[in-house]
Amino acid sequence: MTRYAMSIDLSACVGCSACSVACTMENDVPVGNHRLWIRNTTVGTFPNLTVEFRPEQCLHCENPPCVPVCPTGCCYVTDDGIVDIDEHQCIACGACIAACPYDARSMHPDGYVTKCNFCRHRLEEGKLPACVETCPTLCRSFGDLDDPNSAVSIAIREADRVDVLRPEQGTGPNLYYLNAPSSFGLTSNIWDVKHEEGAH
Amino acid sequence: MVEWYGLPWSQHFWHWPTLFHFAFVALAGGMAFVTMVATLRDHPRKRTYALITMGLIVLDLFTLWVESPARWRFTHVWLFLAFTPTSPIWIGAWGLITSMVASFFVWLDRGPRQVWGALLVIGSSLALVYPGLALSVNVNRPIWSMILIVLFPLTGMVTVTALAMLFKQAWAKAFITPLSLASAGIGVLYLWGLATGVPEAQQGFAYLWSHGGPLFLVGLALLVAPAFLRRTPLLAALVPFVGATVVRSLIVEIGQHQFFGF
Amino acid sequence: MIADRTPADARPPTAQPDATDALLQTIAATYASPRDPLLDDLRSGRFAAALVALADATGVPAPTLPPVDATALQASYVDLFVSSGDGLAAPPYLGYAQDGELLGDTAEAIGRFLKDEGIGTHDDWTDLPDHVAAVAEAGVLLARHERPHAARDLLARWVRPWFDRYASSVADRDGSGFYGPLTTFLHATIREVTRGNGS
Amino acid sequence: MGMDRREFLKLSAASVGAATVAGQASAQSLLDRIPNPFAPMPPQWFDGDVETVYSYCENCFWKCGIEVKVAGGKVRKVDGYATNPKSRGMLCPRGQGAPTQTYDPDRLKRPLIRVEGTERGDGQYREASWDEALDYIAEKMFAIRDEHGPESVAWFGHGSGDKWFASYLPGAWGSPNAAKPSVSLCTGPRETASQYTFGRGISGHEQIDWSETNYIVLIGHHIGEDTHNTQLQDFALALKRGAKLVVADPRFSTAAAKANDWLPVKPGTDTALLLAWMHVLVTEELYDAAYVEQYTLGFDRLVEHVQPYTPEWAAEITEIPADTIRRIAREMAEHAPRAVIPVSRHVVWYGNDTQRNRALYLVNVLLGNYGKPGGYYFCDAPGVDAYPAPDLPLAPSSGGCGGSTTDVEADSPFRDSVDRGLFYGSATAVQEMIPPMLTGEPYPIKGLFSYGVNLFHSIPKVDYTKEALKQLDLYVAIDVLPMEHVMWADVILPEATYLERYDDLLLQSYKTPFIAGRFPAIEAMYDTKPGWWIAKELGEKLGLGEYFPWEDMEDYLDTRLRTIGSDLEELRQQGTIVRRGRPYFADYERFNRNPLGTPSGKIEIYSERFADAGFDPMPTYEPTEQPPAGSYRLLYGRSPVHTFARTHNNAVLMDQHGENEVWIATKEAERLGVANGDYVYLENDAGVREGPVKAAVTERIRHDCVYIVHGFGHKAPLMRLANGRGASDTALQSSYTLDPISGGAGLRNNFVRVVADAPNPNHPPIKDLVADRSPV
Repeated sequence: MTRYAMSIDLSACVGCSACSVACTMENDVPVGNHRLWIRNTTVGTFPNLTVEFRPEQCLHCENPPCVPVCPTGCCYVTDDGIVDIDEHQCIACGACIAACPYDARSMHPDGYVTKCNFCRHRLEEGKLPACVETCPTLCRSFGDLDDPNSAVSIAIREADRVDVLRPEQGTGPNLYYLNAPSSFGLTSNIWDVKHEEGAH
Repeated sequence: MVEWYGLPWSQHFWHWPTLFHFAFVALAGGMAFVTMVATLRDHPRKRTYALITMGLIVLDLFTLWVESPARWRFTHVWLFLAFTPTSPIWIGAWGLITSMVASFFVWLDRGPRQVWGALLVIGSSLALVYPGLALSVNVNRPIWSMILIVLFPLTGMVTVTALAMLFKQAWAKAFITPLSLASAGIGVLYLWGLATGVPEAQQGFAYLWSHGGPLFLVGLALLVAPAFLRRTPLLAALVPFVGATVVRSLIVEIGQHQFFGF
Repeated sequence: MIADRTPADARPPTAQPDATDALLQTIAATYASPRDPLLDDLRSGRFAAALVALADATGVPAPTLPPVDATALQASYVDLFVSSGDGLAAPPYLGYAQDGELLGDTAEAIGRFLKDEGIGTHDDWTDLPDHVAAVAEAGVLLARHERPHAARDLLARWVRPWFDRYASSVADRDGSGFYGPLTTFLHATIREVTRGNGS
Repeated sequence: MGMDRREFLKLSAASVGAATVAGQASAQSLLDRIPNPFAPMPPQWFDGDVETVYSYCENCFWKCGIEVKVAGGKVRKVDGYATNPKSRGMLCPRGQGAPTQTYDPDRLKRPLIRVEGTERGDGQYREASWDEALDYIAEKMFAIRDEHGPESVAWFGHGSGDKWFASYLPGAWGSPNAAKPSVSLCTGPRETASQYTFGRGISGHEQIDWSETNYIVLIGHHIGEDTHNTQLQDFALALKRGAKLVVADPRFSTAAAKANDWLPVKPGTDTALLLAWMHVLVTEELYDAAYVEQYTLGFDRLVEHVQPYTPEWAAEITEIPADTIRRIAREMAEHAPRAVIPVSRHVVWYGNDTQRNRALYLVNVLLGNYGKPGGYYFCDAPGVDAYPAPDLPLAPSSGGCGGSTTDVEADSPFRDSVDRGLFYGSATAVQEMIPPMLTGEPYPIKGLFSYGVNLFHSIPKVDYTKEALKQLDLYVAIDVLPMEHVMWADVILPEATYLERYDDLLLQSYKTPFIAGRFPAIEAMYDTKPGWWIAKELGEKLGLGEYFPWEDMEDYLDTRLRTIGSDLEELRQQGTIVRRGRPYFADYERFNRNPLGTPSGKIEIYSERFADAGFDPMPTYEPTEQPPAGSYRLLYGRSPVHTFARTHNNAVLMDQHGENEVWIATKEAERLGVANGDYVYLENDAGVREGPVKAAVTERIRHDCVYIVHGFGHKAPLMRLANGRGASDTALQSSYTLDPISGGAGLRNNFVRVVADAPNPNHPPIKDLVADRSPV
């Protein structure tokens, strides 16, 4: 059984957002929605500083909280582990957006929810997702977690430390952050002013 | 310092029309409950109650339709073609439709009354409980804690009882004060639960306090007030109605916030 | 210039021209770049007469046009619809008005609609196929060949949203005294004509 | 005019001439207008058939090879492709977002001529046909030539087509005043320093042997923020391999975040740091003696020259502890020759930049890495003959990212360029061609061609440039977007974007030199033409047709490719033809040839030519001007999603990074009462005020400087998305320090005050500006 997963080596990522723009162009994501975004957080004081360049997107969780809450059943998990939406059944009720601990789902202006689906159309052609293929620092690995020789399995095995976002939510994310630069793992989300509700 | 390229969808996903929906669904659920009791007890006014229930349900569904970005896609039909019992909104949709159908027959005054009563038991309980459930199921948003499953039905009943008092329904006067005080009590319990809960809950409490704490307390005060307003029934009805709506709206609006703290 | 269309079996155009045909004709003439054909119409007063005729047919008061000043007209046209240092007041593309992107779904839909109606664009036309003047002219041809319904449909579904979105910004930004009032007038006329089957 | 029109509306028919009636119509059913909840979603672009065309990207000078994916007659996606040595299948954010510009409604659409009687800068234009516009230009150019001579027309160019407008056409027309901002405002000093040290230039793409090096020292090099695709890939791979990284930068840049050592060096003192490293390498005999013996000249004089530059001396100046300086020098030596200090790209900082770059080269020479694995490799462009055409009357003189220029021959009938004599180097300096427009010294410039050069966002002293433009008889702008400077032109010629045109072969000097082709993916939209067509048509109108003998670009490219046994179709299928390079000394010594081009045939540590010209033969430290109290030095740099000032109307890229922020050190911000996210003004000592710009209060910068990303703050509301967002660093550069050797304009001697509580401009989110879609 295939179990797709992705890993991002934070020691190599420079937060340039080539992945984010490639995703937007590949999937016609409307301006204002993002399936993938970059959060560069600085920790420490001059001159002892650490910057964590961190791309964020849907983690295609092992037990995704967004799937059970969907009233029309249009959120589903494919047999190879991809959390996807059948947009033509979506009633834009926002239940899945509420349930996602990672803000990875957004409302398409045409009235349905849109999210990362690991570029399924590319996987079907045997290609890598757009973000993995274009990454100029080669920090992204993608593949089948059940296959020990897949790129992602190897990357996770060889990493010094492996972290996931909000582990306490119990969602079992399948996007693994490797070699987080700051000593205490992934920087907590510092809700800065830009993020005050509405200051989008 | 945090640099962003692109942004997560961390803006609020339910906008001001949702607050009207939460108010109307409370009334609709409450009214269905009243109709259920009236039907089982063969209360003389059961037909008018049924009519009002249907009216409120239609009003609520219309608000939902207006608020939905998919309003011109008419995809809401899929609500009734899917079987997803783990989805509070699905439960609510079926609850409201069941109440609607049952109320219709009660209004027609035909067919087995006990059956419509039973349907109304299911419909009204689902309709009453689903708003709270729809919020608390999101464990990632600490401000929507589990206790809302109790707080929202209770405040729902407060508003419908207040409405009944305004229309001079005899039975209403007796229930308004206990329901309001119960709601206020659960409200305090809710705040206390957040303030003393896990670190994330406390972070949620701080955020709730800084963005609407005082107003929340005013809401609770309004819910306690009926105990002292027995002599003025009009106020005894309006004050808890406003209090309940303020408390619910604050929780819905501010609760959409989540923290990535870990 | 205008397509030469003389197939033998062309049926004579509808006898009584209704407002849609005249309106589309005026739109096409207005938003084409102000070269000799438009300037001749203005100087000869034919344009003003057409406006009066339209006004009578729909009851919307016709605007008074300023004296004909070719350079002011051309400068204002470029500033509003071609290239402006201040950012285009009204990109003259029907697809853009609805999708917010060029050659988007709406532009493709217009293309399909016109192809189904047997209308294409001239090969020496050097702008996008969903330019407001080009689509309006297609509407004129539709109206003249027993397809007034299609012309009105085109006016309501595609031309009107462009005006809904941009009429006010053209009125604000226009410096020539020609495009602003004229666009406002045409917008009102369109609302009048399409009230029958408002989309 | 066969249209039969009814009498009642005798309009001259639709004067558009757009619509043709072809066949019969089918009724439009109403049914499909009611939304059907059961209908599947409309197909996406990748569901249909997708055609792929090879090209190379134009959204920066790196020119990565791309596969352009076209579906339904519209470009949907560009991706790198594996066989191209530049992209290797990957692209940066700007390359990915570039197609959005082709579909920008604000794009220039057709030739425009400024309305007679209006002032430059009013922005009043009327449409014109290509013939009319080119005739207008030719007529004015002949008038200028008759009155002031051909040299009186200046040609500025940047981008793939700058060969035509900043080299070929000026050479045919007879004007030495052709310049590219990529020389005197960017790479000039490093090229001149390299010419006078190694006798050859640095290639357009900094030939650093990343794959072999183990120790990297970056000085003011912003890898990761200036996403030069291949360089970023090599940098990431080197770090993954375990290479050590040291970054000297007043700001904790992205590269510094990846470094083992961050040296927060005081701005303007990098040369002192380099001299101290030379001191340690020489005095502790850590240098590569054999390499120095075999390849260099004048080392013994360097030994004596660097004696006073002790780490303690440098510590005073740079504020980097002496033992750190000593430790890093030793670590470099330990890893030599696979230790390298890469030269950076934009090097016009303080006016002493040629000497600083020579100092940087000399440290590399002492480590013995120049021409060796792990250091700098040698690379040349692949040789492809030019299209057979008569020799140009004047050799092109604008230079480019890659090399310096040849002098105007002594016996040439044309006068020297107006900036000849202002500095020692032979390249032309674009900013020195502005004064003659006003002063007429040494002779007046009366005509200007600006091809893809943002005059108000690259050349300092913007107000002075605006005054100069007003004196011209003819100013022609050839561009893609109605930038602010474009709307000052007399004639605006809209160029087709890179997805819609052929361009000349990309002959890329690289470790494996290669040839890449650009093939049009779609028809040119609107009434736009490719640069080569404009140059050829204008050439013919100017009577220079003999220099443009090719019929069209396909004939031109095919003829050139045949000289190396290939042809246009083969390149169209492959996209890139890769050659074998000769990267190291060993590759030359095998045929006992010497890659060094200095007169002595050696690496000139001591430069006789500099000594003769009165410059320091070996690099010295000249202190730079310090900001007055209460002012900060204005530093600038790159955003990974923007290129210069040209991507600021690109909706996708602006949605990623919509306005620049000024970095202010936390302590300074507290003193100024500025909180993170507040808006402030930046005011320089000439009184120019920029902003409001958002303040980013951060620990990532020294206390004596502030930093903003270049390219924002577009003034007169340029384009809907770009207008008024952020602050422009160029506008704040009211002065520059001319480098007497290379002609580079040092831009980092400008100081600004931070004025708190500016009003919040509340910029609407990009998505609202793009289309006011119905509110969610």
